[in-house]
Amino acid sequence: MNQTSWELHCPVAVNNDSPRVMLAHGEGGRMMRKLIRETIVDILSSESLAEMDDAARLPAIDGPLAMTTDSFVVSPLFFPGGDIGSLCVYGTVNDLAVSGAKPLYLTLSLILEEGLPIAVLQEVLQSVARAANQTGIKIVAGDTKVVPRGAADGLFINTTGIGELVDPVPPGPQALCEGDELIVTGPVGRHGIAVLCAREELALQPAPTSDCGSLVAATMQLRHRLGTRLRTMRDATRGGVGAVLHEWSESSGLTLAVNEKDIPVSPDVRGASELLGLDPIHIANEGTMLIAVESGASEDALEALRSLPETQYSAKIGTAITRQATPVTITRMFGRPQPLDQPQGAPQPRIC
Amino acid sequence: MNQTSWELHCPVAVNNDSPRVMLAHGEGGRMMRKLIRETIVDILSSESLAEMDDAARLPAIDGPLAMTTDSFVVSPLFFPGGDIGSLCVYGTVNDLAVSGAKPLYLTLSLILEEGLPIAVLQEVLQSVARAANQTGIKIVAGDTKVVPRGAADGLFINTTGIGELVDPVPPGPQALCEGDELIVTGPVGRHGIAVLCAREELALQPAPTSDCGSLVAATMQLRHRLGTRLRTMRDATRGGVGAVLHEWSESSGLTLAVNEKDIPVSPDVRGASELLGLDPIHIANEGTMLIAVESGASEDALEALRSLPETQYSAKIGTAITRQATPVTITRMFGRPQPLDQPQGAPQPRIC
Amino acid sequence: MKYLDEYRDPASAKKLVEAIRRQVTRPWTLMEVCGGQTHGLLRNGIEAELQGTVELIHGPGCPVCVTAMESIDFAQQLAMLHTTSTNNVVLASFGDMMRVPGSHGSLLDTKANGGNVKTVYSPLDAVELAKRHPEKQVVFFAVGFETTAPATALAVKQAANDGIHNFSLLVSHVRVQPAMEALLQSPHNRVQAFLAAGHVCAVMGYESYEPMVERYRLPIVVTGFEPLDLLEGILNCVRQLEQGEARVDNAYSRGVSRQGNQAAQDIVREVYEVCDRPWRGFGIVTNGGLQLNQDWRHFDARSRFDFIRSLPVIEPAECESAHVLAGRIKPPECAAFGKACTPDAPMGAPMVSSEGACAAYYKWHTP
Amino acid sequence: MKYLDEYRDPASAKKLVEAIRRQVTRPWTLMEVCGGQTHGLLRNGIEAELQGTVELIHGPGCPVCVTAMESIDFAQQLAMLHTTSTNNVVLASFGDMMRVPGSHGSLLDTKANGGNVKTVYSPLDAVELAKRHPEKQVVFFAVGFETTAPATALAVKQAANDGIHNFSLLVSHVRVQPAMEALLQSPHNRVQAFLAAGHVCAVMGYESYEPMVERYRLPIVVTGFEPLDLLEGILNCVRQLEQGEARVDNAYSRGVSRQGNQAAQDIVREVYEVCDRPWRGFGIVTNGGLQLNQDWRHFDARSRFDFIRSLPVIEPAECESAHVLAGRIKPPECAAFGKACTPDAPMGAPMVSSEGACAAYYKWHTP
Amino acid sequence: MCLGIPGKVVQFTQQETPFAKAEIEFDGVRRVCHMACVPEAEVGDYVIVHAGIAISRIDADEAQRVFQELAKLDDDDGWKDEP
Amino acid sequence: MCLGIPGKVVQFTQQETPFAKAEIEFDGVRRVCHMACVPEAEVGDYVIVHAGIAISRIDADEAQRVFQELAKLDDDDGWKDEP
Ligand code: SF4
Ligand code: SF4
Ligand SMILES: [Mg+2]
Ligand SMILES: [Mg+2]
Ligand SMILES: [Mg+2]
Ligand SMILES: [Mg+2]
Ligand SMILES: [Mg+2]
Ligand SMILES: [Mg+2]
Ligand SMILES: [Mg+2]
Ligand SMILES: [Mg+2]
Ligand SMILES: [Mg+2]
Ligand SMILES: [Mg+2]
Repeated sequence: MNQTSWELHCPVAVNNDSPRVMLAHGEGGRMMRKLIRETIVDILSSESLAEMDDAARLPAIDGPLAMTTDSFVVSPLFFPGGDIGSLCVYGTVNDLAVSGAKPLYLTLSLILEEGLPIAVLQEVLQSVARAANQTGIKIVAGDTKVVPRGAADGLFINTTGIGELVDPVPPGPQALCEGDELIVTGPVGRHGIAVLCAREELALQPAPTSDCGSLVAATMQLRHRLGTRLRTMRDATRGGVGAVLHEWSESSGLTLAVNEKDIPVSPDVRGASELLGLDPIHIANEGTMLIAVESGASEDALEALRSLPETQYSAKIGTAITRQATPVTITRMFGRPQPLDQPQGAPQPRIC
Repeated sequence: MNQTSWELHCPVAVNNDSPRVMLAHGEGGRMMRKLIRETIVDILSSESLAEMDDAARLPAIDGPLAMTTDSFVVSPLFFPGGDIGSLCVYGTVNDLAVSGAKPLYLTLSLILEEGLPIAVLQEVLQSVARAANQTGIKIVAGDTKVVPRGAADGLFINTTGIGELVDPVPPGPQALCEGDELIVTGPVGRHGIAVLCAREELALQPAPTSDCGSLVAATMQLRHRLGTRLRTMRDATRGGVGAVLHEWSESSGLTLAVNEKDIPVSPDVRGASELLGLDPIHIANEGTMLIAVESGASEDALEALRSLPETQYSAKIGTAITRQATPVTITRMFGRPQPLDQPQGAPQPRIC
Repeated sequence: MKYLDEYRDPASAKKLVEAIRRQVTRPWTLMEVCGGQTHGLLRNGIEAELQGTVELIHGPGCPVCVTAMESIDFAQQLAMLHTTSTNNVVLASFGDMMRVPGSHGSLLDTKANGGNVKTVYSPLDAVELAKRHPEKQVVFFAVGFETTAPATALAVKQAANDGIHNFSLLVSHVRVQPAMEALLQSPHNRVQAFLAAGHVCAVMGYESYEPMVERYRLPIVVTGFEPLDLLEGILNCVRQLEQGEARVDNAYSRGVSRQGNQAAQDIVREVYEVCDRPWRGFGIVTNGGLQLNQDWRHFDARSRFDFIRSLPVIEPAECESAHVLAGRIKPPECAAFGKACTPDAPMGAPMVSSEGACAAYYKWHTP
Repeated sequence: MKYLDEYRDPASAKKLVEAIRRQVTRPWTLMEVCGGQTHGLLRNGIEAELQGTVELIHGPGCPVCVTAMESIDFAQQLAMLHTTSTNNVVLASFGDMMRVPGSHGSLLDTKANGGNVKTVYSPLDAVELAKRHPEKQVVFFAVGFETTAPATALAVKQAANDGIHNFSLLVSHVRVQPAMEALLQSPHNRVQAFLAAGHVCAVMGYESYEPMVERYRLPIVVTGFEPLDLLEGILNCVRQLEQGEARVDNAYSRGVSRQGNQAAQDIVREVYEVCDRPWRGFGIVTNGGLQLNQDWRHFDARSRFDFIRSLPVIEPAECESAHVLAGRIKPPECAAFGKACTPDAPMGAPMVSSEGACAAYYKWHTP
Repeated sequence: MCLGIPGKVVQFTQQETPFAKAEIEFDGVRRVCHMACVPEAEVGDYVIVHAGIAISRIDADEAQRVFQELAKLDDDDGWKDEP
Repeated sequence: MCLGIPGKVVQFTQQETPFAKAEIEFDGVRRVCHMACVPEAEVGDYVIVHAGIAISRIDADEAQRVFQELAKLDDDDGWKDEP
């Protein structure tokens, strides 16, 4: 009546070709502890992280602090010149550095999309470790969350940093004075163009390269050389140099006047921008800053900056002047200052 | 030949019924500055944020620090008993508090999905502001990113906190001794069950309620009352009380023995867990902690805890004992210690 | 909770254990048919408490464990369809099936690889899902014993009634009794009495066991899943065995009647028909499954998506789950148990399901 | 960059401005037909530099600005289809169209509301997208003047050649010359000479302007988009006007010939045919558009998705863009300009497009 | 695959078969479950719910049986074979 | 809608019409563009690219015209009507 066969074929799980992040990696159990211990802590080799406590315990810091946070959502995760791992370290370290602080401690919080290959995570973390090493910041606490496939775009990272403010702290954009000189520390728009080209599969060759990098050495050089003649510094990230100019104008109540021809643009960014109808002054940078120095100090500043390879193409691009009808002006071919608009929305390739 | 009509109908943009987050809100331009100023800073009313600088400048802190980070990816954003806004404050504040620190400063980093209604963002931020107020932590720096629709699940928040470690700092789980007593500060599994029921649209009535709340007062009471008799504290978040027991066993090299009947479970969690085939001991809490106290100190600890409404149902659930074959044991009906497994993966409703 | 807590009373449980201990003169071998019983016996320490009295071996009654690999492979192909065709299928499943390995990983792996997989608590919830998402094709993965078949049958009836055309079933239901008979026919059989599965019997009754008892001369006692239910059932078996009796008895009479649930059986009969079905570890079990009958075949995902070509099933050959499911060995006797095979990295289905014998041993067995 | 930088030389530009200034005896009114010209004139400060010489008014030549609201509404419905049906449409568009308001917000709003909208650089990239995603229906929003029509025509040819069936076009192409004639016929016409659009002419040539010049007795000079190109064209117009001449001249001879690009015209003719088309702010322009001809109609998204019912277009009535597009007023003369209407919260299309006259004024005009 | 939980019928939300539904209480929570298979169940009864449908009405008298047996075990260590 | 950028033809990646393609250089970057509309273009020529296809080959002689005119403006402020 019942012809069941008794051969022994057994339902064994076959492993996936490449291991991927599963929701279970974020649920506080064995798999999560294994991932943290064997992938994250191992690569970052941080003692505080290894304790896997709720909070890192840090020694006392003398003097006032700077604290900054950024989430990194760059897509694709890897782009010419960098990746989300180096970016998330440099981004926060640079924010501390331009604020006048010595970067000390960093937290690293990962949001992983279910299905992310573990190998990708490892590569990103190796990049984090290298950048942290290079900039001398210590990763002291972390967090790992996994969200269902489709609820994130591969991998998001938040880094939060604290640093010690070192005298003299540059007073900031509200202290800008008429006559102050404006310097950009490298060709503009490289990061934004690199990421846009990588993301939109525009198939440009050679692929434009991001400027993703540390500004710690440059800020130290400048502070050492200029002392109190250094007014303010800002890494010109989202919105590019244009956005920083608008913010500083608002803070200072002055008009900032720049010359288009003085603004350095690399040939790849130039070509890509023309093709896509974009203006590099409004495109993001990730290792390039705008600085303002006291009138007459720009030569010293440029000399200091040009001694470092990462800021060798620094250039003076303009001056702070009495407030005009327009907050930011740009001089193009006729030598006549024209309004520089604020960027609106994401740069999108256009054919008009 | 050409019959073009000349009536004047003009292509005016009609506003959406409810304003939503657009990609442009994350691009560093006017729209982003407006969102930050008029929604975020206004609701959080934080001075440091209002400066919109790269980094907050904070006064010197005496003594050693605690620093902790967490990203919050809860879905849905609003659940009975809380929302992502209160959760992201309590989560980090509690991590500082259980580490023995006085919470001081918080950073708040938002990842917004394109299309998120601004009204939702506002409601979340109001909740952030209330929780920050209640726990006395100051929000000093922030960040806002917008990702394309489908690249995030509405809203993710990272909070990173620093606090001042206050003597005597509880030594931590590696200091656990045989005979130490284990206390849980409220009924277990409430947050996880509340969120699961809300997310999976299980339509349970009344919807189970999260314990999402602050542990600052409870930790202060305990420290005040017990001093050095307090061994360690841990908010039993992902993986629930079960995960903390396993971590502590690993840190201390001891076996932790608990009694099932002593573990408080609320009727809604009980009903939902039976229905879904889950074990509350492995379900997340967000305002409930496990603490270990010196042998004999549990009466004092319970008295201190029961004086606060949020920890009034605290109960002693077990003891640390010499290391056995199994790291964590649970005693069920026959009084015989059995192994308590580590949770694996996300709790999923099951019918087996 | 009423009808739960009182059946977990420690004092009563101890009394029953003592009664069993007093009755037993030989180490009788009892099989609990259902994984839910295994779960109850191990989680509550009953199996340990009965050491030295009866031997409890774990039956094939975990439908998750016995669902054929080919069905899981097909479910995975359905969930991935949206990536290669305009068929935007969502595969809805009980949470239990999510971690069970097919030829190429589990449904959780499929999800991580971009498949549309959604966990539901009830097949009726999957119908609601289809209603809310007319742009999708919702396929419910209908696994389970006779206990579960009424719910899936009701789901297609609901879909038909509501005119929901984007709903279908991938049916892999299995029937317990043919598997029990297969075990008894096996040359390796050690089972001397069955603890029959309470909730299967809630639907099917136990009348149909009576011919089995006649033929094989062994006691069959229907039990529930709470400690007192299980202990009462064991005591009943032991008494029958000691007295040389062989009867079908009902130790779960608050939920089970001899004829079972007529309304539930009617619904199942309206929608399904008996068929042969491959069981994991057993091969094809004659009459071992249910399939949609002719009237309802248009709700069958296999015919709706008949352009999907079944891939060759990859049957690996290390784990001993066939022996475990047939009660010939206990999980710790498998060389891989707790070493190469753990709930985090399961080699076989019984280590995956929370009802699976290997998982139950891994979690709750005191070594 | 070669062929860009030399045409931006400040010294040469100044020389041309001076020459124009020397020529002018009356404030001639010139219309630059194309938004790209408007862009070049304002961004580079030429319009300011020429203050007191000629008056430059801005023509209808922004295809983004003149695309009918109904087309945008249809595009939005396509992008939302996947939420209500099994048609998983991706609407691919040039970045330019993303912020232009339809009856219910822009395509960016549609995206924020869950619509499938993807920006591409080239219609050929949309064909690639369709190739990579056989599970989707890719619809390319084919807007633009004669400049762009060869690219979209080539895209359908490529799709047909590669057997890509999940690709189609939502065609909203417009033709410049009928609009220029419409302007000249208007009772409000103030235009005394046209700067014809260089890249339209690169494809179409300028022979067809000759009858227009005869009929309306006004100079038409083809120009490029770089400062020297524009200034040379203006100087040419002014000279003709001052001398009472009316000729078609070509100030963009490095890229434009009298007959235009025969290969491009052939491709366009192979795929498209002339049709009447509603223009935003103009109403229906006779022969004002292109549509797929009978041989290629099967690539028409409107027939492929013919079950979509067009919603009533909501034509609001505040902004003066009809006057702006027809050159009757300049953007700052609109009461909303820079107040209720800004690029962040545009009331009309010309404030949206980076070529739109209102946006160009808002960004670059020195008040 | 047979997790079945006892719950109390609180009220019917739909009466007509085959899609009758009722609110069932499980300790601190209630959920609407399908009642097609327990047409005899009334408000106040307990039913066993599996995968969202009630598969059995609990017989309150039979539910006492094991305790009666236990009482007998106390008395005489006897065991009645017939329930 | 008529952003057109001059670029230099570097090499053909596909020769056959109508889907001929070539790598075009724009300052620091190159992109493969469709060449169907410029069958006369050769490697080394400049073409105007719009939306991914070349719509015109640049005439190198004509490109000098404006500068010749400018030179004449220097000389005599004259303006030749015929190009
Ligand atoms: S322990 Fe693992 S490998 Fe061994 S029989 Fe069980 S499932 Fe198979
Ligand atoms: S400024 Fe705005 S409202 Fe006025 S015409 Fe232009 S687009 Fe319309
Ligand atoms: Mg920052
Ligand atoms: Mg930053
Ligand atoms: Mg910065
Ligand atoms: Mg954490
Ligand atoms: Mg994704
Ligand atoms: Mg933390
Ligand atoms: Mg935490
Ligand atoms: Mg914690
Ligand atoms: Mg930031
Ligand atoms: Mg989403």
